[in-house]
Amino acid sequence: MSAPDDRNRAPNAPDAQQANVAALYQELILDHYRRPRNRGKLESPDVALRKKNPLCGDVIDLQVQFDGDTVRDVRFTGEGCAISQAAASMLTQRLKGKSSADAAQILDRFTRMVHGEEGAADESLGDLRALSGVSRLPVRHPCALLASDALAEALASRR
Amino acid sequence: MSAPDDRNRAPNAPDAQQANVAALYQELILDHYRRPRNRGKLESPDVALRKKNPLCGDVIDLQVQFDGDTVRDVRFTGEGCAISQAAASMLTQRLKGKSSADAAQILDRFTRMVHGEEGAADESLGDLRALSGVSRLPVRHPCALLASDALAEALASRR
Amino acid sequence: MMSALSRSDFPLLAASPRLVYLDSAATTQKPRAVLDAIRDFYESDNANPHRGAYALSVRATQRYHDARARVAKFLGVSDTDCLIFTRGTTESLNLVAASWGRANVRAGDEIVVTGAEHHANFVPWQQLAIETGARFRICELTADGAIDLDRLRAMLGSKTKVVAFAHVSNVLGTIAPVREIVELAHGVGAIAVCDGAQAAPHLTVRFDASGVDFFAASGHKMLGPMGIGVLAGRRALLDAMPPFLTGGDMIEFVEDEHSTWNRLPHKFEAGTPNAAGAVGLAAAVGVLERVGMDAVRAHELALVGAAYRRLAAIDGVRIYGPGPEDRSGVLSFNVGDVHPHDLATILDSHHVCIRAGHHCAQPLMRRLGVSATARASFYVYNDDADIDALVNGVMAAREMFSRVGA
Amino acid sequence: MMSALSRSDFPLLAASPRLVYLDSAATTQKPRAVLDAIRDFYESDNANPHRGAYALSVRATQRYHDARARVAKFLGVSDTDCLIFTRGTTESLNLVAASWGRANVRAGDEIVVTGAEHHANFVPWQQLAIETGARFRICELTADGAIDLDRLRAMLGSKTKVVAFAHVSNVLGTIAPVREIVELAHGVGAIAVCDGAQAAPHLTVRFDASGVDFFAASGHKMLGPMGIGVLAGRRALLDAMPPFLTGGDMIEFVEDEHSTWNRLPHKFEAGTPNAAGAVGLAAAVGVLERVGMDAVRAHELALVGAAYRRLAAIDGVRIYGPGPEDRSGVLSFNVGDVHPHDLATILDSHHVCIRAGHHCAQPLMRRLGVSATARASFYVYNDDADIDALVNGVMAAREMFSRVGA
Ligand SMILES: Cc1ncc(COP(=O)(O)O)c(C=O)c1O
Ligand SMILES: Cc1ncc(COP(=O)(O)O)c(C=O)c1O
Repeated sequence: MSAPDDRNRAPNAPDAQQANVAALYQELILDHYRRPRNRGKLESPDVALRKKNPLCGDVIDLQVQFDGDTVRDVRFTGEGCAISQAAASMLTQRLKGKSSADAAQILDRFTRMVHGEEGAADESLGDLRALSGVSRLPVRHPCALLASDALAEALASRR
Repeated sequence: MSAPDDRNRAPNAPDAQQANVAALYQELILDHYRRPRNRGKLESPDVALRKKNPLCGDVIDLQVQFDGDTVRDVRFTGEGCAISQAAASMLTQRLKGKSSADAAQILDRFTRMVHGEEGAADESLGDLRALSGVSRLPVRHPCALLASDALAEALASRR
Repeated sequence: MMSALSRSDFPLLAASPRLVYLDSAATTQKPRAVLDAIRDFYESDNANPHRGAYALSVRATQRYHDARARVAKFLGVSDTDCLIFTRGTTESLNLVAASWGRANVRAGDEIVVTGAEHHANFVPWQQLAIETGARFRICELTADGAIDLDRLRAMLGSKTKVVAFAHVSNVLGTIAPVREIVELAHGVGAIAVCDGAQAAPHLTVRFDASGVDFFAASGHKMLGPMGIGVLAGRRALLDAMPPFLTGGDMIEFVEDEHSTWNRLPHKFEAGTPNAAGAVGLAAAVGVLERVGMDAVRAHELALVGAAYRRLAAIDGVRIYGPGPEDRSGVLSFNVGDVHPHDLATILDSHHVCIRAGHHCAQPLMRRLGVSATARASFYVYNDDADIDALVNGVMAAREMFSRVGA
Repeated sequence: MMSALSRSDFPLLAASPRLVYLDSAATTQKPRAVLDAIRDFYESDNANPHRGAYALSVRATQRYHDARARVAKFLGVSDTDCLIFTRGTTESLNLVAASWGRANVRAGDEIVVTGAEHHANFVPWQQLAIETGARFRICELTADGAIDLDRLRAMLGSKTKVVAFAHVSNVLGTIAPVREIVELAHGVGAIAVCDGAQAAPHLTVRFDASGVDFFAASGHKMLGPMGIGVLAGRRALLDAMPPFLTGGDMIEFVEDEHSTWNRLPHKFEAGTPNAAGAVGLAAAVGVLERVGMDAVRAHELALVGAAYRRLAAIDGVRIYGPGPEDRSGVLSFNVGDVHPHDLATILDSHHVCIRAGHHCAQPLMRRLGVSATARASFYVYNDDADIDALVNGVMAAREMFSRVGA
């Protein structure tokens, strides 16, 4: 089919946003989307909560078990896009075994990274840095932050 | 006081609309406004009705007495602007003693004159032609037509 | 397939030649003629209509009045007073549910909607049922998402007071058999309420002939400005209904203890009207009339047909709803396990604007068994190049996601 | 007294140098900056806010959001989510009467309004009272048309649920003692509802500090476009209220049998928002901020003072309401037995636009003992030359009518 009007079509070379998006949907993130870690339910969680994003219909059911002040185990179920699922998978992985304080700090850094704050993404975030490209996609921030907000709420409810 | 900006103010010579309005508010009409004819109530009317113009709050209470097919007497009360009052006064005057058919024809001619129809204003309208300038003031048509509509309704109710 | 109207008539599209706008079911781009009409109203005739005693206000009133006449004619409404200006479809349908509904629906009555309704034609009826104690019934769809007339016939009875349905589904593009639905509704003494938000922009609408009792549409989905829409209704119903909003312009007399109402259409237009919006909508109608609604429809059919065939040919693509011959210019689909939000993000990076989500139709999503779909919708300014870009973007997304096996 | 803003900033006024526009209380003329902002939205960022998954829609959402923040700041609303966009004052007040009212007012309760209210702040409460069986009470005014605080205090009691009043009267220009009324209302546990249609354009409004529970205003009366307005409310009240209109955007989840609602402000903004209107209103607010509301007020005080003195000096002129120091830029008056409609027609032929009639305040007209008044209202673009023209026109009308003795 032809483009019969005078439109100056996109050249084949990807522009900056296209490159950013391609970098975001990298193998690591798609792997977490396809094979989410910590998916499921705990037998006897200390905290269980549900968080929703009405805008896109995403839902996360989160369960956390503590060992004193330490996050012993954490599981999630729910449905959503690659970004929200990968974030949930990677975050739960990262937080297991951490003290509440350390976990809260990681969540805070992650949130700031998603919001595009310069220098927020340090080593403590580990693989989660793969999600830094989301910062340039404001409409996807809620996807990236759904699990993180739920985890922060779970931690806060223990204090 | 001064006009300190660059506005090109109206010259003192009146323009067409100003002349039209001045011609409308002539002595004949003001006289009917100040000394309305047929103002009041009839003892035993054949038809009595109220008509309102919600836009400006004008109200007319109209009473008609017939003698066979002839409009024997007609009275009105109500409040309104010079145009509506003068129209009521002049119309009631004009219709008294006319047959229903002749009266209806006068009302029809009057309505068409108000709506600006070329040639509608013939001799049968008599003094009512003083109101022809209203045609160029669309917002005042309802004022001019309030009494006329009420009279037409009264005539129709007899048929 | 060239565009029915040149992109150069649409300042936003002209300024962004690479932009592929495929979200017209959400809102359309605006032709220059509409923007000029709005501006011209404010620059030449701006005053509060109905209220003034001066020439400027008379002009404003006249333009508002002319806009009503023009839109009424476009929608096949011969009794112009029965064309009420609202903010949009949502307000129009709420008006009917609140004013007609509260006055006519009682406990034990039944309200019927379809499983494909937009929230705007679902939630007001659901809430009316909760409020009145009426039964809220949902007519399930056929396998390909059409209104199931047999099922509908079986559901209707003497308790049915309302049948509310979308003329065109904003998700599936399905076109409802309006006459048949109206006949069924009227056959049991119910009114038929038609959500025309996706019909007025895309099909020839003849309100009088259709027999529907109420018809709602939004200006912003038919080349017009935001903040203006219409409700057409039958005079006998509108006359008998209590007002919806009260205040200035809609009253006749306000006594201390009670009030009386102005005649139609004013009874349902409380407060200062959006005259500039109405003038803008009338200009939009003028643009559509110049193209001709038959040409608009033919153009969309060609586009949706081509897009359907090319997308359906891609491995893993699932398209929801009827075949391309029977639908309006809307395509909802999914691509393998690529989530619609991810798909939209990837397409956006290719300058292709589609919508992803539940499309304000969560009940329909449940019935389709998905939480979301991707949706591309076409209009007068789209052409084959837009379909090329859509297809290329979908292929790119598929490829991106296929790097990791499921 | 030069105009506070040059007529050249207003395309309609610039195009008609002879036009004397004195009907700003009905609707204001629009500065170029506002028309440009609306056009710019449609030409650069037009999409359906909240719904898109692409950059264009993100920009539309951002502009709508920024407009809300800007208007909230202008009105002294620190909790931006509590600033709801509506079509205008009439819809805002109907929203409160319907949503808060139906949920909180019961038979035997009392609703108090003043004798000076616009129909938009009178009829919705009157109808709510009729619907619920509450008692509708009208607080009579002082001799010069002000709110009578003593009488109000005496009327209020434990049954009072609402005190609704205009911050500024659209007929008399009277400025209400907001703090005192709020204290009296809160003192008996009632809410205070403020009709700010004539306040927001002319005075500095600080919603948070004022203590009022709800505040309503219209964009078109404050240099903004038609079809957009605001309702500011207290979060605790808004959170507890049921929605007003239902449909898209305002829901959280729509199940078959029931629904849950989105958070503020979305809960009260069903359907596609008038984003372009909001952007236009934000631009209007920007213009007013650049002039400064203190300067706007000072300018109007000077104009209304001069007009008052010069009209009062004409034999047979009667001005209604308070003295010129205590009023906003509105003057209602009558000239001997010249009917206001005739006066307006004669002034119009002198290119002077005033309003004549009941000004959507029939209850007040009854209390003034007239069926109609003439009303001149001033704004930022008016100057002394406008007052000259008004005074000359009034003299001409008086002369015309004096040719025939009463
Ligand atoms: C005091 C007052 N309240 C309410 C309104 C109604 O405003 P709108 O017509 O913009 O809804 C007006 C203006 O007409 C007014 O002056
Ligand atoms: C079928 C349908 N009905 C109703 C609506 C609501 O229209 P609006 O948001 O303009 O009120 C829409 C669009 O969002 C729609 O597509």
